[in-house]
This record gives sequence, structure tokens and C-alpha cells, in this order.
Amino acid sequence: MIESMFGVGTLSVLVWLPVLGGLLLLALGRSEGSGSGLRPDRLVALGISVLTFVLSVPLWTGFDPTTASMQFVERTPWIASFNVEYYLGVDGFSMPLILLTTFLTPIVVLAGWEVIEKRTAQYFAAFLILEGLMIGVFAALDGLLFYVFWEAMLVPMFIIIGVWGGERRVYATVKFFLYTFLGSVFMLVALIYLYMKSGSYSILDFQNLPLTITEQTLIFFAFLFAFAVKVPMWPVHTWLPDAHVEAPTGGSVILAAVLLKMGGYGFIRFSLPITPDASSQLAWLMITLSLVAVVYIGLVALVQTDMKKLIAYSSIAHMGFVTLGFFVAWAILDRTGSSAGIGMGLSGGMFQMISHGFISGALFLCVGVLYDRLHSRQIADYGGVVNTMPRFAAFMVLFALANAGLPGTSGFVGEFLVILAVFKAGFWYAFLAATTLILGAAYTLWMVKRVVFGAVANEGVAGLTDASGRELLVLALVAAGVLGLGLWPAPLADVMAASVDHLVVQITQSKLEGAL
Amino acid sequence: MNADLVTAWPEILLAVGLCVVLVVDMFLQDSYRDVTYLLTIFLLAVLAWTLLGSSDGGGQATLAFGGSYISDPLSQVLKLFAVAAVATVFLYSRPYLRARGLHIGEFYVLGLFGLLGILVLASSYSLLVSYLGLEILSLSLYAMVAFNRDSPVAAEAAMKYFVLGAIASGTLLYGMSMVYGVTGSLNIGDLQATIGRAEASSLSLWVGLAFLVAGIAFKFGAVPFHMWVPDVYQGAPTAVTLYVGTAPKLGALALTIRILVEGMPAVGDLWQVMLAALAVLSLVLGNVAAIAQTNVKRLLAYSTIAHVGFILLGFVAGSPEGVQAALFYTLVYVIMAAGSFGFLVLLSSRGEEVETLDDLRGLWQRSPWFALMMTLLMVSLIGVPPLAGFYAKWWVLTALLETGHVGLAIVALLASVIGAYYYLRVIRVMLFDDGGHAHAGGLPLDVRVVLSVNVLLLLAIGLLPGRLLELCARAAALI
Amino acid sequence: MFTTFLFYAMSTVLLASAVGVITVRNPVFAALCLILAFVTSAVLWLLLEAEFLAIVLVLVYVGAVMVLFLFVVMMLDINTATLREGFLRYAPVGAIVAGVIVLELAYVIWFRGDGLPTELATGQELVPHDAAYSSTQQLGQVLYTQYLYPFELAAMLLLLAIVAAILLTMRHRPGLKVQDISQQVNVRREDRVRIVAMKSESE
Amino acid sequence: MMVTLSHYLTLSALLFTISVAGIFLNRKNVIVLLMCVELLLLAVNFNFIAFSRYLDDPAGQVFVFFILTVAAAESAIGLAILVVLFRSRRSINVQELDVLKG
Amino acid sequence: MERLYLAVVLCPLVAGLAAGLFGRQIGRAGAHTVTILGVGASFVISLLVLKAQWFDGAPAYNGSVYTWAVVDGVTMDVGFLVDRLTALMMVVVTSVSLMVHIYTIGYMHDDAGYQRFFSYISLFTFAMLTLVMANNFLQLFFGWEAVGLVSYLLIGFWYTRPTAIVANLKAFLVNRVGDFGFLLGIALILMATGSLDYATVFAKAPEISGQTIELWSGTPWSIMTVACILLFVGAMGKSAQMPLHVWLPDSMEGPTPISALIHAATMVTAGVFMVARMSPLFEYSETALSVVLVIGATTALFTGFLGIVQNDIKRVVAYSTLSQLGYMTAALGASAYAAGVFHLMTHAFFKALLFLAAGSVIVAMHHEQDIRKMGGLRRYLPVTWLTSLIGTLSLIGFPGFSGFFSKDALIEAVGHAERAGATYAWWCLLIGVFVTALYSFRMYFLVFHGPERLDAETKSHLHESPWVITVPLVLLAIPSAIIGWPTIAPVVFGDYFGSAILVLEQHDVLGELAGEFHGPFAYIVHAFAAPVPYLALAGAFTAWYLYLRNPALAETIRLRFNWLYTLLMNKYYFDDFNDKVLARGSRGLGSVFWQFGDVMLIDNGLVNGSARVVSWAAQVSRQLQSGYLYHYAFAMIIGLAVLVGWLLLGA
Repeated sequence: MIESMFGVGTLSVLVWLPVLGGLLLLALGRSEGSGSGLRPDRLVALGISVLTFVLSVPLWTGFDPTTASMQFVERTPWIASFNVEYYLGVDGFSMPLILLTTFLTPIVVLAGWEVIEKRTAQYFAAFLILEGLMIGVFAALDGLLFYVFWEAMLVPMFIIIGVWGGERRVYATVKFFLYTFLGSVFMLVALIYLYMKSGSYSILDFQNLPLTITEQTLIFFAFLFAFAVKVPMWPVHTWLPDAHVEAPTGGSVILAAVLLKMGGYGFIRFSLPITPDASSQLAWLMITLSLVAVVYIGLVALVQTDMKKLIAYSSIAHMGFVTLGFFVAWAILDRTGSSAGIGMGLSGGMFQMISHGFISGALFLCVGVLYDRLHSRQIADYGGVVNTMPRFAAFMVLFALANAGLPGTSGFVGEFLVILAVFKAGFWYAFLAATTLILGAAYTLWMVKRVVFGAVANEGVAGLTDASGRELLVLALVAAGVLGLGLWPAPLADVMAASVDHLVVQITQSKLEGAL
Repeated sequence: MNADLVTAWPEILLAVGLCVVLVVDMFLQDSYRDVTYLLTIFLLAVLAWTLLGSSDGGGQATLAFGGSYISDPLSQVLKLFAVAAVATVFLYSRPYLRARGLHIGEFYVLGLFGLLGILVLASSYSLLVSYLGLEILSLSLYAMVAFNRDSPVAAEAAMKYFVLGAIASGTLLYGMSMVYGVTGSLNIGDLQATIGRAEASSLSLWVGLAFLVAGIAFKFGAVPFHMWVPDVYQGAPTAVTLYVGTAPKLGALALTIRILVEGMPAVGDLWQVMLAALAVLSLVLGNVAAIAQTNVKRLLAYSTIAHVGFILLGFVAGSPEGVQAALFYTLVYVIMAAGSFGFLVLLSSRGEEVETLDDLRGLWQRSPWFALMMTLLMVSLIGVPPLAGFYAKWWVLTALLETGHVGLAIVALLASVIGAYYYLRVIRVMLFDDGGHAHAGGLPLDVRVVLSVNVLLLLAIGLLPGRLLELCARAAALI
Repeated sequence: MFTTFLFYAMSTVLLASAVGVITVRNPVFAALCLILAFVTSAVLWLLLEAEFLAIVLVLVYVGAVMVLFLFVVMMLDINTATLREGFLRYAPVGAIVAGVIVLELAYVIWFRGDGLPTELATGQELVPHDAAYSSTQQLGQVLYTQYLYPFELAAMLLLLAIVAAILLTMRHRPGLKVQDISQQVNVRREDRVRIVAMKSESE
Repeated sequence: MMVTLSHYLTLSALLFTISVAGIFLNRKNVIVLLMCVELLLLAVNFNFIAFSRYLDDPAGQVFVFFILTVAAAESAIGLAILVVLFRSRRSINVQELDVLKG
Repeated sequence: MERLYLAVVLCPLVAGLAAGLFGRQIGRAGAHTVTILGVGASFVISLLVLKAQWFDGAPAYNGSVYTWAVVDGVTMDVGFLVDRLTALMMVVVTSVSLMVHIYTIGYMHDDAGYQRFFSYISLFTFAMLTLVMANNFLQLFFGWEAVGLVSYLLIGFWYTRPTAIVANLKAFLVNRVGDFGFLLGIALILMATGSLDYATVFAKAPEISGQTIELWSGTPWSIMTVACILLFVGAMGKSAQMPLHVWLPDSMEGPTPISALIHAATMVTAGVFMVARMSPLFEYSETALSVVLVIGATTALFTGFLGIVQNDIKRVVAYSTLSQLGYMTAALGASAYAAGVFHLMTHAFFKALLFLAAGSVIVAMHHEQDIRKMGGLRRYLPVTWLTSLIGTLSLIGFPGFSGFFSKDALIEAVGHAERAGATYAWWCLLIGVFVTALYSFRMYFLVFHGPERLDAETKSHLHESPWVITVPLVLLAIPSAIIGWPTIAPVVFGDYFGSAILVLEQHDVLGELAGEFHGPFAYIVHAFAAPVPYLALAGAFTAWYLYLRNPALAETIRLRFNWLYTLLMNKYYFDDFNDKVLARGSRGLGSVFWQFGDVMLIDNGLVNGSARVVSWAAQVSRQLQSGYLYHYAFAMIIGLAVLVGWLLLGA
């Protein structure tokens, strides 16, 4: 349907519609935030983001869950002399992530509706452009195209944090940029190397490429730098708390909800299938780092006094489950000699990514709601919010519980599946991973206790007004996602199933025979 | 002889046109200086038009003037870009010069002389012609740097540039003399053949080679022959900095390709290693030193040094692809430099100089479009896709990796990560910092359009880089 | 044998005067040293049978360029007293670096003269040209044929130098009073004389 | 004892070095720098003429011819810059040319 | 039938959501009406189910409602397993819940969060029913955590009280510790059996009982033992077994109805239920059962001691709950699952009764909870007094009351068990009987008898609670008194549970005892041959003597054994340990990781450190660009010399 309307594929529309929309806004928007009035910029932004979401729905409805091959494929030569193609397509891994992106962008637009006062048009434009680029990352099947989207995305995010961020925004955003930039340059080397070996930039070709163990190891590390920074994994995670704290609410939401997922997605798309043997050899490292993320970062989160920082650290801990779920595959293989359970880890990681997208996004939205009123992120400045903002508090408690992995919310699904899978790799792995049940609950609920519950702590809190209809709408939309996914994850699991199975096959097949 | 003249028509056309401009300008009153300007632009337009028309023809190399002149796809591409770059420089410069009472015909004339030098370099197939081309270019640059006679810093810059430049040409000449002594020939084609024979590859030749490399490195501004770059860029009037920072890079590239790549491929191992050392030094020092700068012109000067390192890496690869990549990099860099220096020129067009980072503070508040354009330029200079700067780096890296220079590739990448910092700083002052008084209002439409086209060209190349990549590949195919 | 003597004598003078250029206190002396260096060089070039260039060197360089130098030196009237400060302080460093370069070059030239058309390499002595040989003629034959293109470029270069030199040094001083003859000739009475009606002053 | 090519080349090398050293050592007077440049070119010319002679090839002499031309033009421009410098600075002290740095 | 099961679960859910989301619209009356209707419907259906299961002999139902997800070939369903065990639990849960609903109308009459409260307790009923009706581990875990969540919300119901929100956080976290083990247990079971479905898992239990897992290299553990202990860790959290019992006394910060419902009758017994439900697994691990036995017995005795020194009326009841939960657990550990569940049922009634009665006292006393400020209340609160007495007698196991049957049966079962730790357990339980009677009657006497220690202000308003409070008391008092008579035969010694609970033949202590069982009356007579009733009476008598007859002696004893008193008052220092070592320790560790690891090493060291190095290098390189022409020239010359030199050396 869309194809016939625009003459281009669905994915192209999803990538370029927001980008062009963003450019349109840039062209339109000279208005310094006038505060009142019609404010066409935000209407345009909302319209485009909602339209993008609507247009992305066919990805789900038209998706064939029985196959692991790419769907909605678009493929034309782009840089012919290097066999670089404009090659888009989705499978069970990327499609949900794209939907997550298109779902969250309107929410982010709504979240910034009245809050952003300066340079509104540019603000919304940045988010729209970012959206298109993020979709591009998930949809790209050509290595170079992937890299282009991957890197390009840094710029709008850099600007979002830098312009609309808090006091230390410059430090934070530069740190963010350089960290990720440093990480991804190594990926570029790996991509070029893979191109040299395979003669094309197609990721699917990369995946079928036989590589020696040395090559695999080097490529693995090159990718690891890029993805580990993005995820972020310990010890390259320190940009995240800073970036989150300083970013405007929308920026934090997108950062936590989608940007981090790119790292996890990268592992699925590149590291695991391209370098299965290196991954196998280094699985211990990845598992260790993941567990460090869960335990160490969990403890660090416990002592945070800044809400956003706390949520940021909790994000790192939760993303630890993603990498754990992915890389535990080889430990399972080693220990049990069978591939049973690998798929559960992979699915768990994917669930964790999607769910974390909702939950961390929602928590940042909640902090944003509070910040808009009292302009403080410090836990100590709050207390007894429930007295003045009961409806908001209900949502916040819900999301906090989801963050703690309460069954029935999406936060549970991923952790549950990953722990089930990890147990197969070893009791102590599972033991450490499961500490998140305690730590996650501890830092989240302790924050809730200090912020939401209790008597009204100060005049600021006493003067709070409950969330507005817009804010409630935003929170309710995310809450629907959190609960829906938690109570009935089957549809998502079904969508991923074929791709997961395919990846399990790729993981378990050594590439070494072919190369030797 | 007639055939030779036909072959060399771009230089002839330019030389004749230049004289016409010079003569016409002599008889013009100050208030009619725009006629000179228009005439110059017209001349360049004609030149570009005819170059464009002939650039697809044949794709063959034609020699003329006893083998000292060559017309091949490479020379055509370089000339076309040089003409376009100089034209862009002129377009940018007029309001700036006018605001300072410097809008005199000699600026254009000297600029055209410099262009002539570049064209000569592009087509040179002899050491002698290269030397002359280089001197035409250099002398006009010295004069241009000094041409704001009331500026003490400009004079200082010109003096430094002159003395160092003279040493560099002396070095280059010394190298040429050694090469001549060993091979007995000045002609590139003969050089290639002679040096290809085993006995010619002697220590004397190598010493000559070292001198040549030093001379070329100076022209590029590679470390440690870079010291003039920051001082000249800063000291010269910004319009001249714009000129110095753009088109002459094409001349230096031509010099390198003609003498080293085409003339001495047999000793490629040697000069590649030398260039590798220079490249690494340039990348590191350029990027590191730029971090401490507060003057944007100076900052961009160091950034130039760093980019030169990248260009040289293309040659280090030692493969045809590497040369193509270096060519592509240079072309893209010229576009980026034109945009970024042009941006400074435009901001300075209302009188006071816009030079320091502080002068850019809060530009976004008042001139969002300009700030956006400059942001894109900086992003491209960092090498972030989808802007053209990324593909330049990418191609050079590809060439390096294909020839096994992994270590160099990684050094280059790390250096560019460091480099990202100061470009971000420029973005930061324009976008993130409030206050300040940076403003880009009141500029004539033409320059605004030129800047936009300049920047959007980078974006266009970034989105569809195939055409330019292929152009470069074809241009350097015959080497 | 005479040529050998001449070579050494002239070389000695040349090097001495070159050292003089960089060491003497007074720039006028430096210029004179330079002139001496050029002249001795011309002699040495004659030994190399490049008589045209030798003459050009004297005529063009000594006659024009060095005079220009002297002219500028005089015009700028620089205080010579302070001009040499710091020289000795840096001399050792300079000497080391210069020594290194000389050693490098000498090593190549003397000990590893491979590739060069030296006697060692070619195995035969240099045969002097016969008396009919004229380097001027030889140059003349190729200059407008084989080297036409460089020659024309050199012409452009000179033009460039003219333009540049004029641009840089010619000044239109704003305060300068210049006669405009045509204005003077075309002047009318109304421009110069104003008749003012005044009341007569009593008292 | 013959005067060989090597003698000329060595002479040239010495000249080259002296002029380079002069540029480095001279801290006061820009005009001496210009003279050093002339010396530098002279050294190069020696090389070319010597090679030309020993190769029996006129190209080297032609090159020198052009170098002389260029050198003349170059010194004209150099002196012009010097004049500009002196006019704006009232000094041609090399050590005072240090506004641009860092 | 299937639809009915769904209705049992969904009625409270819908009602709870309605009260919660639309509380403002439907008002107070609306809220309690809708929730009581919902729970009432569940109760009625539960009775029907029980009837069908028990009297009509309907087969156990095991069916799926919907597929939650299929991941990696493992199907995870949401579904119901309804057999006799489930049916019994359903009735207990819904009946107590219904009583509490009604009682709440009176108790929470003046509270601003009226609708919210009804919503919570309805949701709790939903969650608890999901738990007991689950036919798979996933749903079990869901219910498990959901009841924990509601408990969390209810303990913190009065969120402005600092103690309440500390208590609820503590409750949740301690429960999470249990869930931590529980989840690992589930994971191990999935690993061993490849399924989360009860039926499949139970079917495979004998098969995997011989398998081992290496926790440390070289030491094989029986999978079954590890799995059961892990699962039991969950039960310890939920059923407040030592050392995870610390949250339960604090949970008394919540309103009294939920203390009755959640922290006495139902939720805390989930652990007991779970172990009973998992009997097909536990039966295959002697070790695990021993652990259960010892922990249960220890809890039974030592938390009982704590009850003696408490002065808060609710806390006394809470410690008695802990102790009784220990009894149940000990029964489970002796493979006397039926006895454990039986005690669970009787306990649900009499403990709910005691709590509600305590609540009635509290309401009457205007939220005064200190028993030292009460006394002689029987004249003012006759219904409460009488029902309390019934509850207390039942609790101490006074012959004939329901608590007697269940407690006596389980003590006897433990006595007959031949398992490591059984003897220890038996002694603990026996002493526990005395202790139970002591603290129960201590409270009873201090509250209802003796001098009136209350102030005049309170006294002037003192009157019996309204009918919405007393009716539930009466309704609960009836089963507390008599329910043991008709049920002990089938439930404990009969085959009521049938296949719902698996007991291996060699473990079947109850089967052994069943031979000596000849009806309830004979059982009472028979009981007097054992020390249990005497101990109970001795306890009651001691309480009477110390607190009514000769209070000075109690004070003397307190002073004489001050160290013991301090130890008990500090609850064996568990809380201090948790606070000072665990909580503070992990926060300290977190601080170290953060400030030292993240901030100092990574951020300041690596990240900013490299930035500093670069900027230092930048400054240095600025120095190199000195501005002096001769330095520039020098650099070029050096460069040239190096290039040439390199060639010469390299050649």
C-alpha cells in the first residue's frame, strides 16, 4: 500500500519521512519559543511522528513470523564501486526495535510539548531526524549504510543534550560523543576488513564469511568497542550517567530507550553471527562484564542521590542482562553440549531490550514530570509526592516496580528468560544474575520510598500539582506497553522465534572449518 | 606546436584572461571595482565550462611541449576543482574585502596567478615545469598574504611564509638537482623509466628523494614542515586564508602525484615510509595542537595539518586506490575548507574580524541557518557520516587496510577521535553557549547561497558519494 | 692544474664570503659579501663551461638584484648594533645541525657516489668541450623550442612579480597633495569667488 | 689532483648548509635571511650546472636559467614584503616577528 | 467448570480494578459493594468447587487459559490446576478475604484511602488465587510476586508514616531475597525437566531424582536437593521462616485487616502451600526435607520466645503467626504435608480471628496498641472478648478447639518422623507449645482481664465495635472453634488430598498415625497421653500467675534475666545485623564502587585522565610553535636531516 503511494518501500519511508520532516521543521522554525499560541512546530512534529508510527504498523501486521529471512527488503546499488548498497530489511530482531522507536518518538514529542521553551522547532526537528536515523540503524543490512546511520545519529543527540540539557551539559555531551565516536571507529576498521574479505558490504554476506580465529578475535574486539560503549558495558559506561543526567527528558528517554539498544542489536547482528568462534572463546569475558554490570552497577545505583543518575545506573545494570543473555549461549553450549537454552537467552536479551525501552523511558518521563515542577533531580528534594500527585505517583510506582522486574510487567520477562537460560550455563552465573531481583528492587523502591512516599517533605512538594492530561496520556501509553508486554509476551516471542532459531544455528556453527 | 597550444588551452586561456583583467582593472575607478570582480568570475566560469566540456573526452593522456605538459583525466579534474575553488573564494571574499577597503583588482589578479600556478602543476610533466608552477603559486600567495599593507600581523605572516617557503623551494630544488644528476633528465616520463632500472636506485637518488619529500611536505604543510601553516592562516586576511587553505592543496596534491607517484614509483617503498612518518606526525600534532587553540583560523590551520596527514596516508598505501583516495580526500577537504573559512569570511564581512571562538558565541540565537551550516561543516571535518568528510576518511582507510597498514589506520582513527573534540568545541560555542554577539545578518544573497550550496554539496556527496568516488577513480586510473 | 688552483681559490673565497654573509654585523657588508660570493661563483661556473649563466649571474644578480638589496638595506636604515645578538649562543646548535647535513651529503657524494655521473661511476675523465662550443648557443637553441612552455611561464612569473611588488610597495598616501591640471584649467569664477551682500556698517 | 664532480657537489653542499645555518642562526635581521635564500639558490645552481656539465646535457643549465629568473622575482617580492613589514612594524628584527605563535 | 475457575480469579480482579481506577466515581459505598460482591462470588464458586472436588469426586482439573509465550521450544502457559489442595486453599482464601472485606467497612470507616484499600485487598485476593490455582511455575511465580506487591502496597498503605514505608520496603526486599532463591529453583527445574508445567515436572521427578549438578567442581549435588532447597528459600521469604522472618513483625505497620488477611491467614502461608504443592519434588530429597524441618522448628520455637516480651498487641499476634508458620513448615519437613496444610487452614481462621479481634480492640482504644495500657476490657467489649478467647484457646491447642487437632497432629507426625533433625524439631515444637500458651494468655490477660490501665479519655469512649466488625469475628470464631472436628479425619488421616500431595511410602508418618486414629473424640482422649495438652495448660497457667496473679514476679524475672530480655527485645539482633551489615555494607560497597571505581578510576583516571594528557600535550605543542622564524626553519632542517639520515642508516 505504501509502496504504491510513494513508490518507495515501507522502510525507506520510515527512515526518510522523519528526517525530511525534521528538515522541514528546521526550515520552518525560526520562532523562539513564544510560549503561547498555536505553535505549529510541535503540531507538525507530532503529526509526523504519529504518522511514522502508523506507517510502521504494517511492519508488524505484514510480518511473516515463520521465516528468519529478511523482509520488506529494499536493495539498490549505492556506491557501486565498493559494492555498497542501499539495502534495508527487517527480521524478527530489528522489527520490534523499529516499532519501539516509532512508538516512543511521539511520546517524546508529547513529553516536550510545553516543557521546551527555547528553539522548539529545532528541538523537535532533532528528535525527528534522530528517529529516522535510528530506524535506519535497525533496518540497514549493508555494513556501510549501517555505519552511516550509526554515526550520523550522534550528531542530533549531541545537539539535543548540548542545547537543551542541564548545567554540565557540555561536559556530558562531549563525553557522550567522544566515547561513542571512539568506540565506533574500530567498528569501521572491522567493516572495511570484512568488505575486503567478502567483496561486499552486505551484512548477510559478512555472516556467511569464513574467518580464521585470529581474524574473528580482532573483528570481535573491534565490534565490541563500538557496541560495548553503546550498551554500555562496564567499564566503558561512565558516559551514560552523565549524559542522562544532563539530557533533557526527551533526550534521556530516547537515549535509554533506543540508543542503548543499538549496542545490543549490534551484538545480534554482527558479533554473534559474524564471529561465532571468537565469541565462543571470549564468552567468559562478556559474561563476566555482564555480571559486573548487574552486581557492581546495581550496588552503585544503590547509593545514587540523583534520580536520573540512579535510573541511568539501573539502565546499565539492566542492559547487563541483554549481553548476558546473548553471550551465555556459548557457556550453555560448553556445559551442556546442546543448543537448548541458547534461544531462551537470546529471546530474553531481546525482551529485555524492548522492555527496558519502555521502562527506562517511562522512568525518565516520570523524573521529567517532577523536574519540570521543582527543577531538581535530587532525591533529597522530594518526599511524599504521592500526597500532592496521587495519579502521577501511581504511574511512577508502577514503572518502578516494572524496573524491579515484577512479574506481569515487561521488566520481568527478559530477566526471567535470561536467568532461566543462564542457569544452564552454571549455577553461579545465575546466582549472580539473580541478585538483580534484590538489588533492582532495592535501589528502585528505595528511591520510590524517598520520593513518592512519606509525608510531604517540603514546601516545594506541597505546591506540586498532579500530572496534567498530557503527561498522564504519555505515561499511560507507556504503561500500556509495559503491562501488555508483561502479561502477554507471546506475540513478540512469536515474531522473534524464527530469527532466534536462525541465530542459534549461526552461533552453533563454527566458521573455522571453512577457513582452514 | 599548434597542437601543443591547443592542448594547453586552459593555461593559455587563463593567462590571457588574466592579462585582460589586469589591464581592464588598471583603467577602472575604485567605484567600478565590481567590474573586475565580474570579469574574473566570468573568466573562471568560462574556464570551468570549457573544462567541464572536455573532461569527459577520451580519458586519454596527451603530452605536449616536448613531454613537459600532460593533459589527462587527473589534470582535468584537478583543474576543474581548482577553478571552482578559486571562484568560490572570490565569491566569498567580495563583501569582506569591501568592508575593509581592500577590494582592489590585484586581489583577483593575484588569485588568478595562483590559479595559473595550480593549473600548471596539475598538468606538469617535468620537474622544471613543476618548479615554475610551484613558484607562480607560491609567489602569488606570498603577495596575497601581505596584501593588506596596514596589517602588521599579515606582514609578519607573509615574511615567515616567504622565508620558509624559499627554504622549502631551495630544498625541493636541491632534490630535483640530485634526481637530475642521477637520471640525467627532468621529464617525469623519463624519470619513471630511468629510475625503474635497477642501477638508478642509488643512495644519491634517495637523498634527492628525501629533499623532494621535504619540499612537497612543506607545500602541504605536513609536520615538521608545517610551522608556517598556523601563523599564515591566522595572520593573513581571512579572505586570503580562505584562498591559501583551499586551492593550493590541489597544487600540492598534483605535485605529489606527478613527482612521487608518477615519477618515482620504483622507489615507492622509500617515499611511502617517509610520508608515513610525516603523516603520523601531522595527524597527531595537528589534532593535539588544535585542541589548545582559541583562534578559529588557527584552529582550522591545525586541523588542516591533521587532514594533510590523512591525505598523505592515501599515498602511503602505495596502491592506485590509495592515490584515488588521496585525491578524493583532497577534493572533499577543499570543499570543507572553502566552507569553513568562507564561513569566517562571511561573518567578518561586516567589519570586525571574527576570529576567536568567543566571536562565534551564541550564533545560533541570531543566525540559525549559518550556525547549522557551520555545524554541518564541522561534522564533516570530524568525519561523521552522512557528510562527505566521512567517505574521504573511509576510502583512505580502505586503501590502507587493503595494503596491510592496520597500525597506521588505527593511529589515524585515534587521532581523528582526538580531533573531534575541537570541532565539537566550535559547534558548542555556536549552539550551546548563550550570549555573545555573533551575528551573520546583512549579508548579500549571493554569498549566503554560495555558502549553502557549498555545505549542501558536502551533504549531497555524503548521501550519494558514488559519482565523485568514481570520478576520482577514473581520474587517477591512468597513473 | 690551473683550473684546480682556480677552483680551490675561488671555492675558498666563495665559502668565506658565504660565511661572511651570515656572520657580519652590518647588512651592507653582508650584501657585499654576497656579491663577492656571486662573482666567485661566476668564475667557478666558467670553469664548468657555463659562460652564459656566469655572465647572467653577474649581470642580473650582482647588477640588479644585489643592488636592490643594497637599496633596501640603505632605505630601511637599520640599527646595526643589535643585529648580532644571540648569534653565538645558538652557533653550536646551528653548527651541529649544519655539520650533520654536511656529513650526510658528503657521505653520499664522496663515499657512496653511486648513481652520480662522477668519474668514479662512469670511469672516464671529463673531456673539455672544443673551442667552438658555446653554452649560450646551446641554451638558445632549446630555450624557445623545447622549453617554450617554461619560458612563457617564467614570463608570467615576472609579470606576477611586477604586480606583486607594485601592489605591496606603491602607496597612495591619503594626505598627499597632487595637482589636477584639468581641474585647474577648467576652473570657473563662480567656484572661487563669492559675492556677499553686507549691510554697511555705520559708525 | 683533478677537480671532479664531487668537488662541485661538495662545494654546493657546503653552501647549502651555510645558508641554512644562516637562516637558523640569524635572529635579528630579516634582510640577511633573504640573502641566505639567495645563497641557497646559488648552491642549487651549482649542483645543476655541475650535473649539466658532467652529463653533458643542457637541461641543467636551462633549469639554472629559470632558477635565476625565479630568484630575481622572488627577491623582488621578498623585499617588497620586507618593506611592508618595515612600514607597519618599524622593525625588521626577526625576534620581534612573534605575534603569531602558539 | 473452566469458566468458573476463571471467574474465581477474575471477579476480585475486576472488582479491584474498578475500585482502584474508578474509586472516585463510584464512591465509598460503591467500592466496598463491588469488591465484596466480587470476593463473595469467588467464595461461593470456591465452595462449589470444593464440593465438586470433595463430595462429588470430580477429577482434578488441569488446563491452560492462554499461552504466555513460547520461547526456545518451552511453552509457558497461564492456566489452572484445580484439585483438592487447591480447592481447600481457594475456600480458605476467599472466605477469610470475604470476612476481612466486611470487617474493613467498619475498620477503615474514617480513612481517606477507603476505595484504595478495597481495591488492594481485592487485588490481593486475585493474586493469591492466581498463586494457588497455578498449574505451572511461571504463574506460581507471578502470583508469588503479585501477593508480595500487594503486601508491599498495603503495609505502606499509610504512606505518610515513616515506619510504614520503611516496613514495606523491608518486606519487599526480604521477600525478594526469598524470590531470588525461588527463581533459581525454577530455573534449575526448567533445566532439569525442560518444562515449567507442574504435571510434566512432577512426572519427571523420579527420573531426575538421581541426577546431580556440580555447584563447585568436584562435589556433585542432587539436583532435587538443590532445587527443593532453592524453592524453599522462596518459601522462607514468603512464609517468614528464620532468618527471613524479619519483615513480618514490621509489616504490622499496615492496617489490621490486612494483617489478618495477608500476614496471618493467606499470603504468609503461601510458602507452606507451595511446599505442599511441590511435594512430588520434595519427597525425593531427604536433605531438603530435613532443612525444611529444622528451619520450621527453629522458627516455631525462637520466634515464640519473642512473642513473650512484646507489648504491641499486633506484634504479639505477629510473632505468634511466625511461630505457627514454623509449625506448619516443620510438618512439611516431616512429610506430613496434610498436617501442615490442615494447620494452615485452622490457623487461617483463628489467626484471622485474633487479628480482627485485636483490630477491634485497637479501634475501641482509638488506635492504642500497647497492651500495658489496656486491661479489663472484657466488660466493654464482650463480643471481642469472647471471640478472642476462642481464638486464643484454639491457638494454644486447647483440646477440642480446631487448633488442637491440627497442632497435635503435626507434633505427633514430627515425633514419628525418622529424619535428620526430627528429634530436635520435636523438642522445639513441644517447648513451643508451652511458649505459645504463655504469650497468648499473657496478652489475653493483659488486655481483657486485670486492672484497667487505660486513661479516662479512652475509657469514656470505650464501646463495642459495630456489627460489621463483630459479625466477621463471630463468623470466624465458629470455624476456629469447631472446624477441626469434621475435617481432621479426612484431611489429615484420610485421603482427602489424594493425588494432590505425594508422600512416599517410607515417609508416610501420617499414614502410620492414621492407624491409631479413631475419630476426633478419641483423638482428644488419646492426646492426653502425650505432653502437648499439659504443656499448653501449663503455659496458660504460668501466664495467669505471672501477669494476673503476681505481676511483680514477672518483673523480677525480667530483671534477673536481663541479658535474655535484651536479646529478645532486640529480636536476636537480626534487624541490626541486616541494617548494619547487609544494608549498610552493600551501600558502602556501592559507594566504593561508585566513588572509587567509577568516579576515580574510570572517569577521573581513564577518561578525564586521557583528556588531561591530551590537553597537556596540546599545551606542549603550543610551546613548540614559538612564533620565531628561526625555530620554524630549525624544525624544517631537523626534519630534513632526519629524513636523509634515516635513508642513510636504513640503507
